[in-house]
Amino acid sequence: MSTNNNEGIIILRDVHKWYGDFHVLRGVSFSMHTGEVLVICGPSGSGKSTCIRTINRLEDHQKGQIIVDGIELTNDLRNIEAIRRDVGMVFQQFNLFPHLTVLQNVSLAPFWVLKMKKSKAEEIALQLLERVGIPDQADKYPGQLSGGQQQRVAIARALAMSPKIMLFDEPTSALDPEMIKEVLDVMKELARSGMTMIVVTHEMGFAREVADRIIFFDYGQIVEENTPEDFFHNPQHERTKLFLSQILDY
Amino acid sequence: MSTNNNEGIIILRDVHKWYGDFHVLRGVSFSMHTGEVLVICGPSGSGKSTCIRTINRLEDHQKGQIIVDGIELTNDLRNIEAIRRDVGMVFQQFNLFPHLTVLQNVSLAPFWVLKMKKSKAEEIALQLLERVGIPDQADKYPGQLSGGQQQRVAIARALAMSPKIMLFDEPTSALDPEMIKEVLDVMKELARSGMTMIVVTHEMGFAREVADRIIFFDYGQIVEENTPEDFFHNPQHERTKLFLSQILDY
Amino acid sequence: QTLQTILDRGYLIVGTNAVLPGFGYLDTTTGEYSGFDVDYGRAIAAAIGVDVKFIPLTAGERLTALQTGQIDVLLRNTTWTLTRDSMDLGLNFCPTTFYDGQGFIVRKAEGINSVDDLDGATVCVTSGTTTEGNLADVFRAHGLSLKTQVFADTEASFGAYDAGSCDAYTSDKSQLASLRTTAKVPADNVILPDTISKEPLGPVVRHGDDQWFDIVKWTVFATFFAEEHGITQANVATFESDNPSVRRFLGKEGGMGAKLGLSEDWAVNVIKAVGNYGEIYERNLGPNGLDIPRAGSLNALWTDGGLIYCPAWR
Amino acid sequence: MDETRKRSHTYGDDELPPPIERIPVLRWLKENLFSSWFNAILTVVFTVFIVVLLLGLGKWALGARWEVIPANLKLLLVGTYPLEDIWRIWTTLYLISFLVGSAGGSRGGLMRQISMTIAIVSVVLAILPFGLMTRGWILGMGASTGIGFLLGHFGKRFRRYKHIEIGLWVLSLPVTIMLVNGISGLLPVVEGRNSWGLMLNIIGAIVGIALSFPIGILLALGRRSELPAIRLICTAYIEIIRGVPLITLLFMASIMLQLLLPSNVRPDLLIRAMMTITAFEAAYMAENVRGGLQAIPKGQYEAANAVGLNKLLTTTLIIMPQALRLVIPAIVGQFISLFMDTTLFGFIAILELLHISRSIMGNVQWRGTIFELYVFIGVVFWLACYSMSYISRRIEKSLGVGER
Amino acid sequence: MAKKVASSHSIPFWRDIRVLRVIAQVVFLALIAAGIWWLFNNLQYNLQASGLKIGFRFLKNTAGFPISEGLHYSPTDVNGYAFFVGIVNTLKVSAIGIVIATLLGVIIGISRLSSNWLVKKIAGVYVEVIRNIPLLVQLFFWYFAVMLTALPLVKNSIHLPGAIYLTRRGVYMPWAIPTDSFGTWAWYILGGLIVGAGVYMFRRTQLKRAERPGFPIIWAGTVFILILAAGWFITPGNPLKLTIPVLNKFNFTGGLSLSTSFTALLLGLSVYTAAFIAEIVRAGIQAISKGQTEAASAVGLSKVQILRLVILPQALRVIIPPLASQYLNLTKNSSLAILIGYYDLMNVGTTIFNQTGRAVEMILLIMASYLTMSLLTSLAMNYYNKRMKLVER
Ligand SMILES: Nc1ncnc2c1ncn2[C@@H]1O[C@H](COP(=O)(O)OP(=O)(O)OP(=O)(O)O)[C@@H](O)[C@H]1O
Ligand SMILES: Nc1ncnc2c1ncn2[C@@H]1O[C@H](COP(=O)(O)OP(=O)(O)OP(=O)(O)O)[C@@H](O)[C@H]1O
Ligand SMILES: [Mg+2]
Ligand SMILES: [Mg+2]
Repeated sequence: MSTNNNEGIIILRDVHKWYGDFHVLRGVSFSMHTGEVLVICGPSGSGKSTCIRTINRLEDHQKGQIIVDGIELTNDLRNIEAIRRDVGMVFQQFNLFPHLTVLQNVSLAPFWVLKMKKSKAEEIALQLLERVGIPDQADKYPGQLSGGQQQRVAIARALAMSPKIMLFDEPTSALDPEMIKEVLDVMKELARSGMTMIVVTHEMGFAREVADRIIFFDYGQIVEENTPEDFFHNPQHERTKLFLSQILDY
Repeated sequence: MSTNNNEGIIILRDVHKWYGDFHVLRGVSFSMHTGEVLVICGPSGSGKSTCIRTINRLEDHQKGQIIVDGIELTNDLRNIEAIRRDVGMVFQQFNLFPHLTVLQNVSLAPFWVLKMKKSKAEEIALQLLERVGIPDQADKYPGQLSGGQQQRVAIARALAMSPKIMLFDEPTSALDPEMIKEVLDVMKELARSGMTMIVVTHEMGFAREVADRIIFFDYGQIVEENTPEDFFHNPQHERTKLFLSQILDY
Repeated sequence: QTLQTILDRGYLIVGTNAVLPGFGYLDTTTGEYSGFDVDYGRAIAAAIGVDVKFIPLTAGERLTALQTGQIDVLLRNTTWTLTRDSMDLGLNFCPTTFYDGQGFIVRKAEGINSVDDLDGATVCVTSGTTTEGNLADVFRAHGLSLKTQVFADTEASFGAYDAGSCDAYTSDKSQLASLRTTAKVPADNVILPDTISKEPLGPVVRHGDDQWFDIVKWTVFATFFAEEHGITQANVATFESDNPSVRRFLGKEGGMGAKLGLSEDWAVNVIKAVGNYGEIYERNLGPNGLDIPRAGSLNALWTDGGLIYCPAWR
Repeated sequence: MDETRKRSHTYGDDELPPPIERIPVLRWLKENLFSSWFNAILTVVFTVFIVVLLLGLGKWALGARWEVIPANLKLLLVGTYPLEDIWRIWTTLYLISFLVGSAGGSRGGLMRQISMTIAIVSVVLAILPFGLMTRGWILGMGASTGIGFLLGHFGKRFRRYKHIEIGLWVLSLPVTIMLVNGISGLLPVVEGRNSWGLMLNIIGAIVGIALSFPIGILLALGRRSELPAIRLICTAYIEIIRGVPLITLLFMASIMLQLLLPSNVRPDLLIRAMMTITAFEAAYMAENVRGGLQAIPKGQYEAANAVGLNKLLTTTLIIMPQALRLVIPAIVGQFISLFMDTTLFGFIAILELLHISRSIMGNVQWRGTIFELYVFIGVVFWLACYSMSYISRRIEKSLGVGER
Repeated sequence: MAKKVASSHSIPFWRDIRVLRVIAQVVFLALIAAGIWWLFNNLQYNLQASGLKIGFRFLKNTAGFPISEGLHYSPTDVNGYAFFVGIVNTLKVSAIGIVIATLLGVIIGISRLSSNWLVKKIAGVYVEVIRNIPLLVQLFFWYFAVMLTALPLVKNSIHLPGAIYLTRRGVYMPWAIPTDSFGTWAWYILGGLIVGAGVYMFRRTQLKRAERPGFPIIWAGTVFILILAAGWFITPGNPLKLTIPVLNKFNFTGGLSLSTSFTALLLGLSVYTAAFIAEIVRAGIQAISKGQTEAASAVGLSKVQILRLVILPQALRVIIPPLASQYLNLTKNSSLAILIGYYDLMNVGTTIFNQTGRAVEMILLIMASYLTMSLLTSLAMNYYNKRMKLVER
């Protein structure tokens, strides 16, 4: 059900996780190459978020192996720090720092974690804001931006650490319909530039267009792993078919 | 720009409303026949919610005329009570009563307002819960239900007063993708049964399928009023086109 | 070792009362302490030749302040009782400087002449003193019914009496005399003749430092001795006598200072600083002060029938 | 919003101003006082009540012996602080009004208003019939505010100015205390315990808040720690302290605290009282801060972690600034109650304002001025506390708490 | 690349999160323990140096001081009992204070939301004034200024209708005391309660069967009162005797007397706490989201119904926990009684300490008493919160 490629930039091998008695991840295995774009979808509560959050150890797993860029995720403090530097993450609720300006949001980590000079960090931040299309908002506070703009700042913030991998957890689901497009466009551009990306999303149009592979999750397991064409036009599992019918009906 | 039908079950004539100095509704006029399904869409903050909330006088208007089922909305307390009985409303955030069970939520108003016997009220409530597809959840509390289930309870609660008109204010925008369908299905069924409905929504699939007419709102005014076919395939205004392109791109 | 601590520190710390005119009183406008107890504090400081610092203490705090070494000597109208003097509390009482007794103050208009007339009366008391216990004892002994109101400080309890909330206020008689002067109309109040308890007041020190105990004890005796021999603040510098005791007292012979660990002229310094017992009494409790008659009371010299008596100075 | 307005003109109709009421006063009366018969009755009853109350108060106020206040003003405000040393208090006041003025000049906004208020109040006070010296001193305060203001106004161009300002603020507390208390050897020491009056309440409150603030933050973090041992101990401390009245702790400070310290450490009662109130307030402060921490969404921690910030950086750069901003009102409330709690110092024979006022009442000359003195004290506390909570509401607004 | 993968066995302990956590806790505990040990050591040394001993035997010694408030007590009772009397007095003033403060606070809190501008403003001023003046100042004001200065002496007391006398000695009012025949009448009370309960049940089932809303308590109450009245006529003699305060040589006797300290303390605590309760009530009502009111009015409920069926049941959940902590505050604040001469546990406790010199023991006892009250309250609150928690997924 999963590729067992040792050369992958991300490798998950039979990952299990429990919340108390509740078995959230029930043996997840997959691996990814550099530059690949993976879309994860599945019903609510199926463990999609949990799964990608184990990859930068916002959650720890209790069984199995996760190897990111050659480093295994264990309780070793240094490994965790190293991996967080390599992996950028964008959240559904943006989670921008509301007390800092946009520029400070983006330049914070390069300054404090990478110990860059302030001017250098800000220069990089400005470049990234340009890249996501909002260079003119640098001095505003997140609260003054629209949802779409906020999410683009969040992407810029994650990119500021020059990560090798980007994780997106339903980046558009808290947005007004009008703003979804502007964020997806940024992500599309990012994918084209060769970034390795895992995206949890229900935007099937985006998946179809950008994904190299789609994983369908249910009850903490990978039910189906497929190319976009096959996934949409020739799904293997009943569960997948049902899900697609619900999502795509209207 | 608006029909001026005196026979309508809902008639708005040049309705204006201010919040302090802010002019929210700037001359809204339209009317509806019994059994008609009207969809209102438009960008965020354009006054859609405010507009339908004036119809059961959750907000008062300061200029113009609103006539619902032959009764004009004024400050007369009795009129307001009569109209609230005729008009059911479903909110974006469900607004169920968290301290009451589902059955109590639905039977509360028939018991206290219509002075029905408790058993009668509960019988009706159970029928309605059946109609919205969740008869087995009657004794749970709202907090124990999924979003889609909660919204269906909210619909049942509004229906319990046997209203002539139902207002829906973005009923699906707080829901997970999978649950949207179950709520829309209930609404579709309701529309088919001949209920007069005003629905504020961004679900264009639903609008296309169910609406008799679509109104596009911007800056407190009706920009375009059209049949679904023309609205989607042949919009009149630039603003509408822009909006549609943003919504429908993926 | 207390003496050494004081000498190192450069000043003596005395715990005293700040709100009892005549005994220990802090003038809030000048910040100066005055009173009978305060003078004894100054006397002790003079004996060892250091400055003195006063710390105002509430009735509740005073014993622990001494026990924990926060003060060197307690001079706050503290009654000598067995419990307090015993191992239980770990204190030593120096010779009594003022023999007091508990009494009552009442309003003249009420027509009360003795304790027995107080049946059913409400009595105001300050807590943290021996007074509460004495009061209960005497009412029990006389078979009277009693109602009390207890306050944390004297101002409050006497104020409540003065406002008419109680029929009587009970405390040491010296204190009653002092408080009467602060009543709304002093003349409207009388102190009952009954004395219901023994209240010998004097300096208190900690157990376990006999040298310091001796110094304080003999400082008090020095003031007695001076009065017995007519030595006063004015004449002490030039006082001449052939009496060997007096010569020893003046430090002219005998090495009495060394025995206490003090300078030879320590007693002279005491008298220079505050005068003899009679002068101290006169200054604070005499007609210009609280006006507590001395003649015929226990506070008169033994030669006049009182209890003020100095042991042999040798 | 501007953008909104501009674009709205694209669609025909101009915006109309809201409709205007014909007779606003009558309408206001009807809506607010006589909207129903029940309301009408209430209005009448309460009007009568207020009128009677005000008349009674007015009558009493006219006949009261207010002279007790000016006659004892110095005693009430600074206790028995020696007259020849009173310049030290003025100096600290000048220092602080200078700092406020400077902040007003360099930052504007609320600080500007506060410095204006100080200047105006000092001019108004100087008109009152105080002694010539005092008037001079008071005017000097207005002047030092003004000087500070000008300096701030022109100084803000220099990049370092605001940093220096903050440094001075931080320094001002120890400087104030050293000036007021004295430094043995240099300035004669004036003991706080029996000679500071209202100043004691103020300094007690400021020291208490300044010390309990950092301790409270640590306790709050400890109580939220994921390490059970730390959490347990911090929780126990907080709950025990909050479970007993302050007065019992003061009682303990005055009687038992010495027993817990080495025999050569015998701090003065005032210091023990300050230690106690700090320990006490820290527990409450911790709960306030914890409230702020709880309000920070988990997403903020996650986002900070995800960009690679470690625990310390996450706390200091991301969480604390937001949490503290949220609890400004609670902290000011805390400060207010701390200030009010200093009146309990009187219980352990420390001569703070309330205690001093009671010795004035005990003075034969001022018999029967009990109402006047309590009204004065009440007004002093009320003015201080109310203006603090007013300022906190203003700060809250200017920081935009709850907006976003 | 696979070889680069570090296996979990080779983590050096100083980088292993799990080990670091344990170390941090151990170090912290060690520091705390050292601190406590240090304090304890000092205590022991100081006690020894000053010749003090710790022990609670003194509680069995005769108290020897009077208490004239609360339970029956005489100076020959032991210290332990005296302290108990103090605890009961604390509970008494707190309990009555809580009732008054709650009533006053709820009224003021609701007034702050009143549509009447004047009422709203007065309530607002009350809250702002009372909250910003120290409680101690208010207590002193009530006690020294109002009770001891403004009220007249016993001889010319203020006489309110119904034989209520206000004096500097306290408040005196008529009171009913049971007579010999009270025992018989007590049976009627019991009977009334039982019958009343029966009526309540009956009426409730009746209403339920009729499926109508209604108030069975009114029926039950009426029946109860009727039975009491009947019993009063039937039993020979009056079961309760009214005693009216009469002025004696020193004071009023008979009737119910509330001492000055008690009255002042009660007034001060209730007035002060009411201001805080008012804010809690207001915030509680305002905390219920506007959506709830809107949804309720959208289904046609009237204003009163919305309040009763939707707002109050939810608001109470928000209100009760902070309310409980106000009750606790009131209880803790009652310790200020010592400054105005009421015999609460703090006052009696310090008196015992002064009589016996047992500082450490008495402070511990006093603190333990207050702590017990707090802990019991928070236990009750936790239980309540658990029970009332809205059911969630
Ligand atoms: N901290 C937690 N403690 C206990 N259970 C949790 C916790 N976090 C998540 N869960 C449960 O784990 C399951 C998987 O959660 P997860 O957030 O990964 O789902 P998801 O697929 O991302 O769903 P969604 O589409 O709603 O975001 C859910 O059933 C959720 O209730
Ligand atoms: N109580 C209020 N006071 C002041 N302004 C308000 C209030 N309620 C709404 N508004 C403003 O009125 C405008 C219209 O609001 P409304 O909720 O009707 O918009 P909407 O079209 O429903 O938007 P959305 O799609 O976000 O729900 C918005 O700009 C909003 O900020
Ligand atoms: Mg998720
Ligand atoms: Mg809306």
